Amino acid sequence: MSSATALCCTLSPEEIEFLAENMKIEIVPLETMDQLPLISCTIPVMKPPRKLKIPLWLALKLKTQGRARIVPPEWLNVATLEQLRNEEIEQDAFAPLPFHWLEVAQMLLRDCADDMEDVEQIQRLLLELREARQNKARKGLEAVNEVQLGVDNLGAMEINEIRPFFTQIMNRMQKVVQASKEGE
Amino acid sequence: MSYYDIDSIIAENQKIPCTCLVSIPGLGHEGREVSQGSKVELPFWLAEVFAVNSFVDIHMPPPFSSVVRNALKANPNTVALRDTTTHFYHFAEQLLHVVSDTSLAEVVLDTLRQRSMEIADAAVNPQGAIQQNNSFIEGLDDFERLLFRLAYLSHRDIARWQKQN
Amino acid sequence: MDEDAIFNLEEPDENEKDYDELCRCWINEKMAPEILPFATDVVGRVMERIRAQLESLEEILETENTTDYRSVLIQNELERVKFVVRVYLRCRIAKIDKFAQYIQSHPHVLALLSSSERQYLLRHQQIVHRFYVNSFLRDLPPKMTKLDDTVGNISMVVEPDVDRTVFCLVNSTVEESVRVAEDEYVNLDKGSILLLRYSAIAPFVQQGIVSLI
Amino acid sequence: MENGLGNHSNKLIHDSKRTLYLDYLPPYQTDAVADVVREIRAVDREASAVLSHLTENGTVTFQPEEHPSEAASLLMLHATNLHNKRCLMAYHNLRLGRIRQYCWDGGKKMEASLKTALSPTEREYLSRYSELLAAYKGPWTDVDLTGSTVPPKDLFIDVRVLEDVGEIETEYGTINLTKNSQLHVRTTDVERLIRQGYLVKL
Repeated sequence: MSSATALCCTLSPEEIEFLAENMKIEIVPLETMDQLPLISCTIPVMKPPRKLKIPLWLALKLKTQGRARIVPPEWLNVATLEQLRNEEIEQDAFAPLPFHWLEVAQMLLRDCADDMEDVEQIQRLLLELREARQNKARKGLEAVNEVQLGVDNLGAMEINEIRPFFTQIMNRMQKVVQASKEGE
Repeated sequence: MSYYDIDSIIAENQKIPCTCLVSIPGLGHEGREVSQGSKVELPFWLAEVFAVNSFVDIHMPPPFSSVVRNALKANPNTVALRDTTTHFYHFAEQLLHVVSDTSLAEVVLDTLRQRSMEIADAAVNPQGAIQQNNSFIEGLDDFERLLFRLAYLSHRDIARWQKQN
Repeated sequence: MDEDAIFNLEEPDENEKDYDELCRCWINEKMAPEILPFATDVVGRVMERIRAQLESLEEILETENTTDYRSVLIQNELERVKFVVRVYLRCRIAKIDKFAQYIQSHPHVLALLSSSERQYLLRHQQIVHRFYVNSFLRDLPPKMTKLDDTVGNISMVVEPDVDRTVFCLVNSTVEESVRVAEDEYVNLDKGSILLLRYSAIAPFVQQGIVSLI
Repeated sequence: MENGLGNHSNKLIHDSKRTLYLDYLPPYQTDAVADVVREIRAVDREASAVLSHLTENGTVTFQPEEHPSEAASLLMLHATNLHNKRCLMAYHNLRLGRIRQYCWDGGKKMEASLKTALSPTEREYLSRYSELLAAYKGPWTDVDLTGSTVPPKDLFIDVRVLEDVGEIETEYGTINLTKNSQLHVRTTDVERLIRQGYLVKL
């Protein structure tokens, strides 16, 4: 068996990325384009330099074709990430990053680094955030029980990363507790 | 516990030491009778129905003996669980359905909680873990092996996704 | 350019809502242990639009090349939408196979299936039954040939484990706290993410108050 | 067990445990299945014999409390057969799941193993299930239910043909896939062939 999805009820990173690509993002078109009627939405007439919000997958396609510039989301800059990073280190709770932060950041850094400033610093901060949060998630194992665990602000990819492990453990604990109650 | 689940069936095949409360024809070697008061080892699926009908008394099987429990309480990560049974958690769960033993449930839950952290760490770097801490990895029971595999695969899947981007 | 000129799709239109809903249905279905009601209306509307889009694509391709960028965008989106419909339906078939007997013997669950899913289930059960009979059941003593008896406390009819642990996101706050264990309650506040047993929040999933993630 | 009961079914379960982690199907255990069936019948006959002795051929009612040893024996035989049946069911059920998975997703290794691995009844199941799947897929041609379950990424890709495939029908005409040729094609038209190892993505 080649992946976790085959062994357990979970999603693949590619599926999570797909969901993240549905998110809306702001672009500045560089070319004029007629209205584009799609199944999930209708893209209005594009007229540079009027900004508009479109699904991320479409924005990335237009960007790689040189037909648009992507406006990075308001949290993807050095000042905000630094603040979030500090919060992440100082507090027990997960810092409030958007649900698809990891996927969106990765795709934007891949395809439109030229639309962003301080790319290297951003990458470093993202890495620090990722590591701090991974450690916190691992710490969560100490608190794991058969009933419930709150993980507010954990992102989609991060959830997927710990899902098979945490759910299997909690399921098993639950069954042991249940059996023990029945045996009494 | 599903009727079709292979691991549940294997767990139900685990042996339980029993004392016969009546003589039982056909239970012994080559179908001989086993006399009242004899000790026999029976697979769980039979021991369970026998016990419910008071044909046997069941005793705590070796994986859950006080020796193993004490070792687990002292330091769960040093116990080679697999040497006691390949299905420690499944077996414990099934046993707990028929015997009342809250301390067993506690030991099992604590063991899982503590060993899972070690498993999670090892899965992030399986090569290193196998070199440094091979006896722990070798000593995992089947459920822990699944956990190890799951943690390793989800870690690897994400790493691959990050790389290809 | 002033700020007001930013063209924003503030209000999602019906098509967008349908697509989002379809994605939510897929993930809910994927994560929920039990089979959920078939999203008849949403799937119907999306399929209608797929057909229409395929037709207009054909028209476009009469005058343009397949690799023309506008038609490529249209084709890309078509593949995305088709993918979601496909994995949604397949995820349901996997569950229907797994819990076939349980679904078949519970009319209120059978009613959650689409008519073609029901047809699939019933015909498949005939094939499976025939398979077991021909493989070995016909050689067993007659009293042992049933496919729905109970051994000890384990039934041959596999039921969904509704207590399975799931991750969920709360879309809108629930006023009363929810019982998650004998004497343990949790609050479902908007935006919270929780790991708990599915049965504790199952009704909220169907109402859209909670999403599985 | 000491009396040997259940040993044959254990063999099936161990084969099943192995199958769980393989991406192909091992050969059907014809002999082991026959052994389990034989044991079930023998155990059943024995139980009938014990019972008919105890009831004097059905003329008196069997009182388990008066004959605890015989009651235990009967319970053992009964439990053995339920266990044996469960093993048979689990073994066959697991294999059916694998056959269905093949019908949906294909797989070259799986396909190769099927030629020799299936029992005659499994072969019949495979062909009936394929028909059923085709019937279910019918109304959904627009979304191609056996298409890729990997999220679409690049709609058009470059591929190289590793083994002759010949002409294939696509949504927008036919393409010819001859060994060693390189083509720019729609991903969806060839992904099944890539999975099966006929083509490789460049």
